This record gives sequence, structure tokens and C-alpha cells, in this order.
Amino acid sequence: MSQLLEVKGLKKSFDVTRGLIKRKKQYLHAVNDVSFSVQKGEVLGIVGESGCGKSTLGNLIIQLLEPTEGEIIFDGVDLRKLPPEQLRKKREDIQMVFQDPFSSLNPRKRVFDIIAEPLKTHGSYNKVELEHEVLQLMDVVGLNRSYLNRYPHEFSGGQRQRIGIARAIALKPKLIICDEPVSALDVSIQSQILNLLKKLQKELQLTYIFIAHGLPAVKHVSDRIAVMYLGKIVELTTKENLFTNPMHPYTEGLLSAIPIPDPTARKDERRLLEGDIPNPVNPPTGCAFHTRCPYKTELCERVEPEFTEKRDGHFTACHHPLKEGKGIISQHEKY
Amino acid sequence: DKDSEGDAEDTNPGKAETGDENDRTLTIAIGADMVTFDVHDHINTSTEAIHVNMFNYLVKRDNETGEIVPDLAESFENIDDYTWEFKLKEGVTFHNGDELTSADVKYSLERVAYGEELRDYTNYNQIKEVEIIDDYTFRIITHEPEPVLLNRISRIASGILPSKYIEENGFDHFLENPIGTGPFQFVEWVRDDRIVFEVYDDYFGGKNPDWDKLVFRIIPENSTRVSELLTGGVDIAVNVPPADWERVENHEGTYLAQETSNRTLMIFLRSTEGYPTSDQRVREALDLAIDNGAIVESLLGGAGVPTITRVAPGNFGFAEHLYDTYNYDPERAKELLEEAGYPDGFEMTFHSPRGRYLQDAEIAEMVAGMWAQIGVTANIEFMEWSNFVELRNAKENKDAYLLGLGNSMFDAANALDYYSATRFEGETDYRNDELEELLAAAMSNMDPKERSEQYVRAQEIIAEDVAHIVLHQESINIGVSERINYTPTMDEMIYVETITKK
Amino acid sequence: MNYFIKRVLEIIPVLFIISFIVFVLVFVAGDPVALLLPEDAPEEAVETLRTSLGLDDPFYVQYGRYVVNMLQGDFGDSFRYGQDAMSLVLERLPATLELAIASILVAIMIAIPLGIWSSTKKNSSIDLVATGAAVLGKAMPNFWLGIMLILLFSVTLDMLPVSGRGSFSHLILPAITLGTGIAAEMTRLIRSSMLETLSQDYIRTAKSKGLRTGIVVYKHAFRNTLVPVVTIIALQTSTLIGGTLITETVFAWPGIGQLLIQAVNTRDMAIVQACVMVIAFFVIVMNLIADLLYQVLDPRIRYK
Amino acid sequence: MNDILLEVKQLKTYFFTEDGIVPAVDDVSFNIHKGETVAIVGESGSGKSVTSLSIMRLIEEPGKIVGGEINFEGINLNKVPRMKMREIRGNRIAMVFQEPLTSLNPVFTVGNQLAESIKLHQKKSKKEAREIGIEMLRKVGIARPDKVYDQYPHALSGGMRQRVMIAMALSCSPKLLIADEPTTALDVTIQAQILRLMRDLIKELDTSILLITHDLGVVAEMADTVVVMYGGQVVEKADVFTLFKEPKHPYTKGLMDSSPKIHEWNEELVSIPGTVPSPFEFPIGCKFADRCPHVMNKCKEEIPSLIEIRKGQEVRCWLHSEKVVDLE
Amino acid sequence: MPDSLPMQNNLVKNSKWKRWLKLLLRSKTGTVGLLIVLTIVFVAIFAPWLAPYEHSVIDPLNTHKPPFWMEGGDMANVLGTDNLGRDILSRIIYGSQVSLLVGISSVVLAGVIGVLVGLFAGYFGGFLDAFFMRLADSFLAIPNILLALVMLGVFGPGLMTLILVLGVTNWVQYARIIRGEVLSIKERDFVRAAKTIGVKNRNIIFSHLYPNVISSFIVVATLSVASTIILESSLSFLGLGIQPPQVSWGTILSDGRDYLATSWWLATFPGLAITIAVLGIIFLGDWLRDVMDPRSVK
Ligand SMILES: Nc1ncnc2c1ncn2[C@@H]1O[C@H](COP(=O)(O)OP(=O)(O)OP(=O)(O)O)[C@@H](O)[C@H]1O
Ligand SMILES: Nc1ncnc2c1ncn2[C@@H]1O[C@H](COP(=O)(O)OP(=O)(O)OP(=O)(O)O)[C@@H](O)[C@H]1O
Ligand SMILES: [Mg+2]
Ligand SMILES: [Mg+2]
Repeated sequence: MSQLLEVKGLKKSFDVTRGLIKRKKQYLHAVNDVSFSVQKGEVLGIVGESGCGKSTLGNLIIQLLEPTEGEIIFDGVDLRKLPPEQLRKKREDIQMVFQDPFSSLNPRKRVFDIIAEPLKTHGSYNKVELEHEVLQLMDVVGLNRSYLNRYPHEFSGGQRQRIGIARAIALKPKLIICDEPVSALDVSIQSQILNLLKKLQKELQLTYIFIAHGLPAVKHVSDRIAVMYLGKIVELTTKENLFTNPMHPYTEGLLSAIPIPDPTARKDERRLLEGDIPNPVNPPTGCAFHTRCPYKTELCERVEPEFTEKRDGHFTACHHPLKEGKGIISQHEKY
Repeated sequence: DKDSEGDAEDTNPGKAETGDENDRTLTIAIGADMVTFDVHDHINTSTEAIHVNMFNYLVKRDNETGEIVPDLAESFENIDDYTWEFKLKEGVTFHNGDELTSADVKYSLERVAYGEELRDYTNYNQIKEVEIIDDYTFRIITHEPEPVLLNRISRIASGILPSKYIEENGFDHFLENPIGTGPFQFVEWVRDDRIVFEVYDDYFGGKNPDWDKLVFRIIPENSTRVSELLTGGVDIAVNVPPADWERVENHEGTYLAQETSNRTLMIFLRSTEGYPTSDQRVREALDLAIDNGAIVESLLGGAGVPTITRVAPGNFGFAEHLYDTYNYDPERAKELLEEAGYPDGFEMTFHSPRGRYLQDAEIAEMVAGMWAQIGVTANIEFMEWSNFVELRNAKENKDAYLLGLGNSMFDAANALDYYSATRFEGETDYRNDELEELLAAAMSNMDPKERSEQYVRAQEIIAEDVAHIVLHQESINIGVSERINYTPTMDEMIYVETITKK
Repeated sequence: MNYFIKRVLEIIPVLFIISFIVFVLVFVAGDPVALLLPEDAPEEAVETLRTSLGLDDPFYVQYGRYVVNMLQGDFGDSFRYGQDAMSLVLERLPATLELAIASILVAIMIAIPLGIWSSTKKNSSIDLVATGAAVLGKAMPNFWLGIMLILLFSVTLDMLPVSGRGSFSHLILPAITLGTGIAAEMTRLIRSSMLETLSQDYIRTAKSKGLRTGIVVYKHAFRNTLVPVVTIIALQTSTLIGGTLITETVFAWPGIGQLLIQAVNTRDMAIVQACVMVIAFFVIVMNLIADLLYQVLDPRIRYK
Repeated sequence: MNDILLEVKQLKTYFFTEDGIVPAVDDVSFNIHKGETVAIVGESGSGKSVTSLSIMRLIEEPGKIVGGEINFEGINLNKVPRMKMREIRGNRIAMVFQEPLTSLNPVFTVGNQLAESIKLHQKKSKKEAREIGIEMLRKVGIARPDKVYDQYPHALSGGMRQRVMIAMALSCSPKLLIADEPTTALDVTIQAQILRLMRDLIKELDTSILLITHDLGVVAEMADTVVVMYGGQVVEKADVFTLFKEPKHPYTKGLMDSSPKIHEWNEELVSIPGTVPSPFEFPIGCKFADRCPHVMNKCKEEIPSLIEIRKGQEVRCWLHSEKVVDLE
Repeated sequence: MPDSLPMQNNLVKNSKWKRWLKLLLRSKTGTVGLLIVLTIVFVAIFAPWLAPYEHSVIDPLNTHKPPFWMEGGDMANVLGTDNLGRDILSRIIYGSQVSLLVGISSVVLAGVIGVLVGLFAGYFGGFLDAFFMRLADSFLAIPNILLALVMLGVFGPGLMTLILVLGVTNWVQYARIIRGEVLSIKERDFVRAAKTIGVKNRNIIFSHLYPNVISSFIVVATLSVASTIILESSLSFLGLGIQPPQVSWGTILSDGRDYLATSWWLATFPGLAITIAVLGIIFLGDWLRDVMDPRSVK
């Protein structure tokens, strides 16, 4: 597998100085020194709690936001160095599936127009070809062809998400960023969309960056998973590793917080994380997680741990990585 | 309900002004604010109507006899064609106590006679000099023989100012704190709201017996002004529109005082080459098409006199046979048009000010309607007064415009001056050589009888030529409270001295 | 940047733009010399005056001079009154402000109860009548309403003075005249934002606590509609001041309106400029105050 | 456990909208015993919230409770006068809503809103209410409660707000707490905290809970009894262990299969085909007929009734109805 | 997710127009509003055929005639005559032409400017936005009627000037509203989606933003036709409105104001016409607001 995307030292800070009385400038480091790479055909999951910078990261990669610092090397070129018109052309190769199926479709456009827009923008099709393409895309994502002339408000959330996916794959992009594509959907629909995404990835050899709140959804599609906390990646490894041998205490807390749909498995002794996520404008010193970490030491309060490869392909930023086997799935459960 | 009645009484100071304690206040509602206290720098009748209560002229026109009688002057005498000698009354004081002397007269008259930038300059620049003989004697010397000098100095801009006071304090101070010799002295001027005077105890004509305080309130909206009168908020309301005459007359506590004014409403026509109206037949046709009587009847409630000349009775040079009559013959008008080559009529532009004269806009519309009957389409353009003035100054007026002219000199000289060729060059371009000669001769003719004949002849020529269409003589229509006696005068001044309590 | 300072600084370009707009208008209006001089003034006199007033200079020179003078607080002299235009305007400002404030109070007194009432009884006949009344208030031209009020309350019922400024009772009719139109707009706004608020989750929460409807409506819902209400009041300042032009004429109220209309009619451009600047400044300040009020009214709003 | 606190009997709440009648809740019955936690699960639009709002009598135009009874401590809430209902609301029955951000009034301080019902129902002075309020905040695990008491909601994080909501709901020690998706808007770690908190508090206060959720994980952790709703109807009702072990209704099964299993590594998720139809598009018969893998002709024609197939488990499905068996 | 989603699905089958009609018939005020507006438009278009007389024909002998039901009135002049003996009904019928023309054209003019400014300033932000918003602030700070008064005073009154002046003074409100909408819409995911696709800015503005803001424009525009009609009457009061022989409701009303105490019908009937028209337009506007509310479209 060859490398498709490499992100190096990516940073994004927002100016959030507020108040009437003049104060010191305040910055919110939504994405704070993030580096990783994605191979062709791989699915990289990104999880983390609300506000930890997942969407910002996605928006940076897709150039909806201008990074404060860092490089985004896509397919061998640094996207930040491309002149505007070339960047516009390059967009063909990176697409996005949005979280909110309601706001991501223009309410005044028909399904046809929505799906055809990328095709019209980047290709030259005549009417017949265009319609043909669009219908094919609709087939691929499982939309009834007769919906061609309907407006978005005439669809349910799941169907809308299919439209969004059709739009994203229309140009056969090399990379698709899915920003919580299923969080807004009902459980029974979530699984339909997850299956669809997975199927498309396999069939079209797509590469995904799959952003999600919770681990359950990520787990089903991702090859590797990055866990974010307060603008930083704290752990990055394969999903098997993450679920069986998490190294970061935050990952452990995340795993144990997942409610298990089995009443017989209720266990009260689960180790739950205490407290809230700290204010990202004034993150804690040292390891940002130390305020909630059950294993914190004095070192953690002072020194920020580096994000390094602790085991083979298993990166984490922790002074006291966990021992193996702290996951919720034991090794032998693995088939 | 009792409560609200009680409330109404003590929350109604507007009414209270006629109550006991305010019994000695006279409140007069006028339509537009006074322009200035600079007596020489306005040409505004309604401003002068206020000024006459705090300034005096050397001589004044007796409104009943039409004669010119002394006011500040004790006596006057025509020394030669160029010189008049005056004697001042002694013991006349300005409101600050200074005594009136010849120096004040010299200052006042020469200021306007020499002040090119002043609006009244053209009516006084005939004066060459005021020569002081002693404190109470002086002579007015003119450039040319001046038959109407007395008329000139008994009207707008003739008020005598306090020269010492002005020299000491500057003219700006005077404008803020004006003083004069009149029966009332200045208290305050709240612009666009009111001008307040109080009685001057040492007035040379004697302290006013009825009024301690005089208030002019500015109420631009007609119906509001009338309402104030009806509710007793004011004692006098000027310019009552015809629609409200009946209300004022029939309302218990008010009556309508009417008088014909010295103002005549006219339609000025372009005699300039190229305009249809340059043809005398067309002008006559337009005149014949207008039923002056109908206008006076339906728009002015019968108040107003249709006329063919603009010199009104009471003026020197009045031509009686042209007055209280009009030409109306639409059939003949059509014939004339046909003769002039307009069998199907023509289209013309008709400018009219709005809100300046009694029913001016309505009159314009009605005239246009009457012209329509003989096939002439008049497109009316109403204009705000300033735009109208500008239009005329720029000489951009088209075929016709409506204008009302007064005559504060009460002499045909002032009125007929308007028909000399130089006066309206580029504006109406009317010219009649015979008329030119007549007017020039009359201008400096010191023989009254002959001069009068010259003017009557001039008016006949003007009427034959239809230099302008003369519509009617306006009326003054003033609403008055029953508690006072007031008779308006033809000159549109409001002499508070003549207003008495019943 | 500090929000407040930023907002205050923003006023400067706005005032400049306004001065420019007005100056252009005045420039286009042509020169007032004709009105200053007697009708048959000699040409030389006209020319002399033009030159002495600087009216011969090119546009940018005139504008530059105007701006420099303006910065020194000098808006020129009124042609009509021969006095400093700005002081004439300021002299009259209190009367206009008095009327404006009274009208706002009238509007508030009408609009708040009516708006809340019709929102809580949505689509009932009460609501319909209230909406109708509000629309009616908007549809009646000020001058017509003013004259009618005078005829009714002063002439026929003899309850209130007709015109002028003085005691409290003088204020009533003009304030009602002007207030009604604003009340109309306000009622509609309060109604719709109340409806919006009443459908919010926290209203459901308040109800689920067992609070009385009155408390739910007046405490929980109404407090939240105050921000739009303040906005509309601030935005209406402009309409309000515009309305005074008419109302002041009808009631012979000695405010800026009268002065301005006369000034426009007589081409007294110094006054027109001073008036516009003062009014604009006032409107801007009102909006600024509203902006600051938002923070008090809605703790969520903290400016960046 | 036999004393019933709340009895919902054949509740019918319809919305008379401009497009027609929406039978949002159509014949729903269940009981809540003292100290019991009953969970209602179901997809969006299945009528969960409307059920809970009906109990609170907070249904608004154009909605209307058109049938059934809601007996709370022996009183039919559907019939009590409004005054009386206000006394019950917030006092005997309290409610926590899904969106902690929008459910708190942004312009009043936390304390103000918290004290409101304490003052109202417990007739306390402002000062006393403050003390009780701060105590409640402490109870729900808010650090520095006296400071938070004077803060505005927007200054708090989602988890804190939800704690405030819970504190508010529990401040008058209600007998019944209705929690409408109390954790849906929260992060997993916070959700776990809140759920644990609720569990601890009800134990302490002996409060019954009606928990509304669509997350089977939450149900499994919290509930004693589960009511599964679909299209405004109860399709299955059982105690939590039975339900998870042997779900009978095809919808319940589908729901369980389609949620991702964190403990298993299976690749393909099972999912229920199709989507919940709009209220007007439901089939005439069984509302689930269109999406059911076991659909029969009968299902499309006639609505099955809720049948107790064994003690404590009721199912609304022709597959489990004697009649169907007969036919076969 | 809004609970109402499934419910809305049902509306799918109706075409847009059918749905509007359905919503219209459901709203009493909306129906009334539409009927009023249609009637006025009809009257304005067919004025020459509907009016019993030419509006400017004067009759000096027949002035101040009361409406037919009063003593002295007759069916020849159903609503009476004015101070020049002109038939009031005819004047009102003809007046609807100019009133509507002024209302609609100035709003269209203002709308074109305002919508364009709003779209571009809102979308691009930055200096362009700052400039236009300061400009907008400036215009907002000057009361409409004041600006109109000064401009008309300067340029002289007249139909075309009036339309231009009102257009120039009113663009701001549209610019502000549209900009506000654009600011929120451009953050919506579908605009971001268009950007990620690489759609050109111009296309984003005209094919994504424009269709989504135009409905608010229509609502506001409808309502401001009403305010313009009222504003025109105020300007007539100041003598700066429509000039004769053209006639608008505002001029009839303000011409008649001196006769309110004596011949009330002169000012009352045009006043009534304005009131009814404004009422109708506002009702229609409110209904449009409901119909076009994105929440009811979603
Ligand atoms: N335009 C912005 N201005 C200021 N702060 C911002 C902006 N966009 C995002 N943030 C802040 O940056 C942080 C990260 O935001 P982001 O949307 O990336 O989080 P997230 O992980 O996607 O959260 P969620 O799961 O809620 O979508 C948050 O604290 C957010 O408040
Ligand atoms: N005000 C209303 N007007 C019309 N229909 C309504 C209204 N409120 C709810 N409904 C309908 O009632 C049905 C049930 O809604 P309810 O809110 O109870 O669903 P829910 O199960 O709570 O869904 P969610 O999980 O999304 O909260 C839905 O079909 C909805 O469309
Ligand atoms: Mg996000
Ligand atoms: Mg719900």
C-alpha cells in the first residue's frame, strides 16, 4: 500500500478573545500539532469527545479551513502550496460526507442536481450522459431511480445520507472524509449506512477518514483508529490493538463508558472517567488528560508527553502507557 | 367621567390662555415662521406683519383713507423734485430707552439704500443720501425725481433701527436682541414655534390698554391652526382656508374676518418667440377660456374679486373700469385659437407654486381644466416655493406660471414696473414700446394727476395685449375669537394696536 | 479588538459616509445664492456672493473644506436665520427627543400587552383582532391620524390641547399619533418572537415544573423576546425620527422636523446637513446602546 | 413491587394537523411500579416523547389526548383540574429532557431556575431555596455548586447542564422521574457518568423512572422493564432480561441486531431494511409489515393485538398470535 | 432531528403550487390578503375601463358633493366629488395605478441592488462586506423619509424621481437581511459541500445561496410595498409625492386633509383604500412568510 495522505504538524487555532474589557488575546487550539498518514485503500477512524477537534481536522484536510501551521501532503503535493485554481481542480480527489443530512443538501435543489453538481463542475457531460451517470450513482447507493426529481425534504435522514454519499463518490475521489456520517441517524438506519459505506469502500477501493463520536460505529469500518483529546491525537493504532490493548488511559475510559446491550453484563465496578473535558481555551498544563486520568503522576502535570510509536505501529502520547490486555475485548475473543 | 372633566380643565393650558390670568395675552397663529429681524433683508409680507408691532416707519399709510400720514415723523415736506425734508417727533424712545434721532434714520435708510446684498435694496436704491440737519430734522435726497418716495418708506424695510445700539453691540447682537420704537418689545423667538413680545410701557403712542403680552405661534398645518382657533388656543388664526370658513363663522366663539388684499393672482405667459403664447390671440384665448367667476365662487367661496388689472382699488393709478370684471368666452377663445393656427389646441407646461397663495394648487388645476375645454393641454408642474423662485431666476419657466403679487407701495408704479421690457427679459419677454414710454414717463412724473392717467392708459394696453392673465384679487381670511375685535387690513399687516378686547 | 471600542470606531466611517452622501446631495442641489439675493440682483452681486461663499471651487475642495469645518464642529450658518446651523438644530433637539421618547413609551405600552396577548392566543379571534389593529395602526398615515385625533379629542371632545409644546397634555396626541405606527410594527414583532420563544424547549421545562401560565409567559418567554424587542426599538429610532417630520408639522411641534422641512424647502443646506448628521448620530447611538443592552438582556451574547 | 405508581391504559394521543390526523400514540398501555425503572425504546417518531408529554399533560395544540387513562397514585391525570395538575408537575412527577442546552432558559441563572420549583412546591423562601438548590447541585456531582448556582446555563458544559436538569427534576423528590433521552446529546464518557448518577439517586430517593431512549445499551444498563414502541404502538413489552434473551417481535430483534456490537468482530451489521414511514403511510395492518422479514398477508391487513405470550412478556405480532398458528 | 420530518414526507406528492394553494385556503388572512391584492392589481390594470370618469376632469359647479347615500349625493358620483368637482371613485381607481407602480417598482429596484449587495458582501466578507455594511449603516442611520425628503427637495418631485429615490433609500434593508441569511447559509453543509466539490464562487452564490435567500426577500419585499405606499402618502403630505395630473392615493388623501372636518369623504376614501391595500399586502406577506419559511419547506 502506498501513502495517500500525510499530515505533518497540523495546527489550527481560533481567535476567541471575548468580553468588553480589553483582555489578552485568547486562542482556542482546536487542532494542536497533529501528524499522521493514511495509506491508499485504508480506513482511518478518528474518535473523540465533542469539541476535541475532529471536524476541524477534517475541514483542514479538505481545505475548508486554512491551517495555522503544518503540511497536508496529498498524493505527493502540499495542498497548501497549490494556487487557488489548481486547488479547485484538485478537489475532485477529496470529498466529504457530512454529519447532518438535513443541512448538507440544498433544500432548493432536486436530487438530480445535487448528485450531478460535482460531475458538471469537473467533467463535460452531455445531458444524457449526465443522467446516466446520476442514475448509476443512485443505484450504487441504493436509491430508487424514481426519486431523481425529488427535493431533499421529501426524504428521510437515511435516504438523504445516501444522496450525500452519492454526491461524494460521483467523482471517484481518492479520499473521502466522513464527518460523523451516522450520528444523526436512527439505530436501524445507522447500520444500513455503515454497511453501505463499507461496501463502497471495498468495491471502489476508496480511502476514508472516518470521524465519529463513539467507538462502536468506527469499529465497524476502520482499519486503524486515532483517538483525539483536546486537539491532539493521543493514541493511534489498528482497531484490534485499540480494543484489545489500549495504551492510553483515555482510550480505556472511552471503551469502558460504552453501554453494553446486555442486562446480564451490568457491572458497576467499571472504571468511569471523572469530570468534564477541560476548557480548550485554557487546556491543562503537561498532559492535557491529567485532570481526568486515574493514573496521573506529578510528571503528567508538568511535562507534555510526546506522541511516539510505543509498540509496532502503535502510537500514543502518554507517560504511563497501559499494560497489554486492558481492552474490552480479550485477545482470544478475536476470531 | 367627572374626573376626566376635571383633568381636562387643568391639563389644558392651551385653553387656559384665554382664561382670566392670561386675559391680557393676545395669541395669533400664523402659518410660517418669521424670516428674520433684519428688516432690510426680507421681502416677506408675513414677517413684516409681525415687525410692524415693534418697529415704526417714518410715515404710514392710513388704511382707511389710503393717505400717507406721519408716524415717527412729525411732519414732512417736499422741498424739490429730489429732496424731502422730515421732522421727527420728539421724545420717541427705543425699547432700551435711547431716544430716536435723525442719525437712526440716516443709518436705517442708508443701510438698505447702499446694501446691495440686502433683499430690499432695489426698492431703496433710489435714495442717494439722508442728510442730517439736526437731531430731529433730516432730508432724504434721491437720485431721480421720485414721486413715490413716501410710499417707498412706508412699507417693508422702512422700519427705523437703533443706530447707537447696533453700533455698540454689533448687528448680530441686534438680530438676537432686537429693539425698535414700536408698541411691543421683543421677549423671545423660539424658531418654528413662537415669537413672544411684551407691551412697551413708554411707547410714544401710549401704552397698549388691552394687551400685556403678544404671542405669534407658528402653526403650518391649516386644519391645526383652525382647530386651535376653535378650541380657544389662539385668538387669531390667519389664512383660514375656504373649506373652514363656515366652521369658523358658525362656531360659537369665533368669527371670520375678511378683507380683500392688495394681492392679485396672475398667470404669466411667455411672449418669447417660439412659444404659442407669443401670439396675442393665443394669450387672449387662454384668458377667455378661464371663468374667473367660477374660480372665485367654487374655490374661494366667493371671496375674491375677478379682475383684469393688477392695480387694486386704494392704489394710486387704479383703473376702475378694469376691476371687478373679467372676460370669459370659450367660444371666442376657440375661434381665436383657430385663427392663430391651433385648431386642435396645443400642449403647454404650466408651473405653479403650492401652498403659497390661497388655494393656489387648486386654482392651477382648475385653470388647466378650463383650458382643456378649449383643447389646450396644460401639464402642471407644482413646485416648492424655493424651486419655483429658482426656476424663475434661471429663466427656465415654460409657457406659463402662476404668481400672486402684492403691492406694498400702494402705487401703480410698483405694480406696473413688472411690465417693462427689462424687468422680465428672458423670463416672459413681453414688450410693448408704447407701454415702455408711458411707464418711463410716469416713473418720474411729479404731477399726480397726469401720472395717474398715464398708469390707467398703461393698464388698458396691458389688458388688450393680455400680457399676463389676471385672475382675481385675493382675499384675506382671518379667523378671530369672539372676545376681540379685529378687522384685517388690505396690506396684510397685523396691527395689534387696532385689536381690542370686546 | 475590544468590541465596544470597535463599535465606537465604526461610527466614524459611517458618519463620514453620511456626510458625503448629504454633501453630494447639497452639491447637486445647486447653489442657494439665488435665494439669498433679491430676485433682480445684478449679476456681479451674484458672482461676488458665490465667490465669497466658496461656491466656485471644485467639488473636492468644497467637500474638503466642509469636512475640515465639520471636524471643528462647524456646520456652517443657516441662510435663513443667519445663525450657526448646528446650534439651531441642537436647540430644537430636546423637543424632538421628548416626542420620540414619549412615542416609544406609547408604542411599548400598546405593543407589549397586545403582542404577548395575541401570541398566547394564537389564531384565536383575539389574535386576529390584535393583528388587524396592528396592521391598521401601520396603514394609517401619520398626518391623517394626527388630524383626526385633533378633531376628535381637541375640537369635538375639548379634552386636549390642539398643538404646540408645553405641558404634558400637549404631548399626548402627537405621541399617540407617532406611537401607533411604531406600535404596529412592534406588536407584530413581539407576537412572532413570542411564538418562536413559546415553542422552545425551556418553556416546556418551565411548564413541567408546574409553573403557572402567567409566569411561564411573562417570566420565561417574555424575557427571551426582549432582545428582538430592543432591536426593533433601536431600528425604529430611524423610522421614529422620520415620523416626527410629519407629526411635528401637524402638531406645530417645535422640533427638528419643522426646522428640517423648512430648511429643505428654503434650500437652507447648512441646516439640512446639520440635521441629518445629528439625526444619524442619534440613530447610531441608539443602535449602539441597543447592542450593549443585548449583553445585559441575554447572557449568552458576549461579543468577539 | 406490586404497588403500581403509574398506570397508563390505552393511551391515545393524536395530532390534528393540517395534513390530517397523526396518531402519534395509539393505544399504549404500561405500568410503572414504585421504585421501578421502565424504559421505552423505539426509533425516532415512534411516539416515545408524546407518551411522556401526555403523562405530564403537556401536549399542545394541535395535539390532544383522545383516549385512555393515566392513573398516577390513583388519580386520573387526564381528568384532574389544571390547578391540581400544576401541583403534581415538577413536584410528584418531574421530567428531564433530551437537550440540556435548549431545555434551560438561557436568560436566567441556574439557581433562579432551580429555586423556582422549590419555592413553588415546597413553599420555601428565596434563601432556603438557595440552600436546597446548592445542596441538590452538590448531590448531582457538581463541583463548587455555590458558584454554578449563580451562573448562566451557557457557561456550563453539556454534562453539567444535564446534571442541573436532573437536580432540578429531583429537587422536590418526585415519585416519578420521566427522562426523555437524557443522555443522547452527551458524549459517551459523560453519558456513563449521568447514567450512574441517575441510578444512584433513584436508589437513594426511591423514585421510579420512565426512561426514554433509543439506545439498547442504555436500556440494558438501566431498565427493569422495557417497552418497545413502533409507529405509536407498543410492539413488545417484557422485563429486561427476557427481552434481551428472547426478543419476540421482529422489530425488537432487528433493533438488537442492528446496533453495533462492541464485543464482537463480525464484519457485516444486520439491519432493518427501509425506514420508518410517515404517520400517514403506515400500512393498514401491522405497522411494521413493510419492513418485516417475516411478513405474511395477514400482517398487511389486520393490526395484531398485544398478546401476553408468557408471564411478563407481551408481543404485538401475528407470528406469536394463536390465531396465526391456527391458520397455519 | 425535527419530529415533523415524517409528517412532511407526505407533502411530497403535491406539487409546489398545489401545496401553496392548500396552505393558502387554510389561512383565512392569507386568502383575504391575496384577494385584496388581486383586486387592486385588477383595478389598476383596468382602471380606464372601470373608472366612471377620467380622473382629472374638473367640474367647478359640482364640488364637494357627498357620497350617494348622503343628502345631496347621487349615483353619478358614487363616492362624491372633491374640491374641484372631480369624481372621487375615479380618482381612487386611477390612483391605484400610480400607488402600485411606485410601490412595486421602487421595491424591485431596491431589491435588485439589495439582494446583489447582500449576496456578495455576505459570501465574500472581508473588505467588501465591511464597506457595504458601513454604507448600509449610513443609510440606516438616515430615516427613509428624511433621505427621500432631501433628495426629492433637491431633484424635484415626480414619478420617476420618486421611484428612484425610494429604491435608493430602501436597498439597505434587503442587503442586510440577505447578508444575514447568507452568513448563516454559507455555513450550512451544503454550501461547504459545494466548496469541497470545487464549485466556483459565482455558481455557489447564484445556484446555492440565491434560491435559499430569495424567499425571505419576497416576504420582506411584499411588506415593503405596503410601507412604500404609506411613505408615498407621507411625501404627498409634504408636497413631494406624485404631481398632478397624475394621481395616487397619497395625493388624494393629502389633498383632502384640509377638508376632514367639512367634507370628510375627500380624505376618508383614499385613506380607506390605502388601509385596505396595506392590510391585504401585509396579510399576504405574513402568509408568504409562513409558506416560505424554510422550516415548513424542509
Ligand atoms: N470557527 C470557530 N471559531 C472558534 N472556535 C471554533 C470554531 N470552530 C470550532 N471551534 C472550536 O474548536 C474546537 C473543536 O471543534 P470541532 O468542531 O473540530 O470539534 P469536534 O470534535 O468535531 O466536535 P463534535 O463532535 O461536537 O463535532 C471546539 O472547542 C470548537 O468550539
Ligand atoms: N406538534 C406536533 N404536531 C404534529 N405531529 C407531531 C407533533 N409532535 C409530535 N408529532 C408526531 O408524533 C409522532 C411521535 O413523535 P415523538 O416526538 O413522540 O417521537 P419520539 O419517539 O420521541 O422520537 P424521537 O426519538 O425523535 O424523540 C411523530 O410522528 C411526530 O411527527
Ligand atoms: Mg464535529
Ligand atoms: Mg422524542
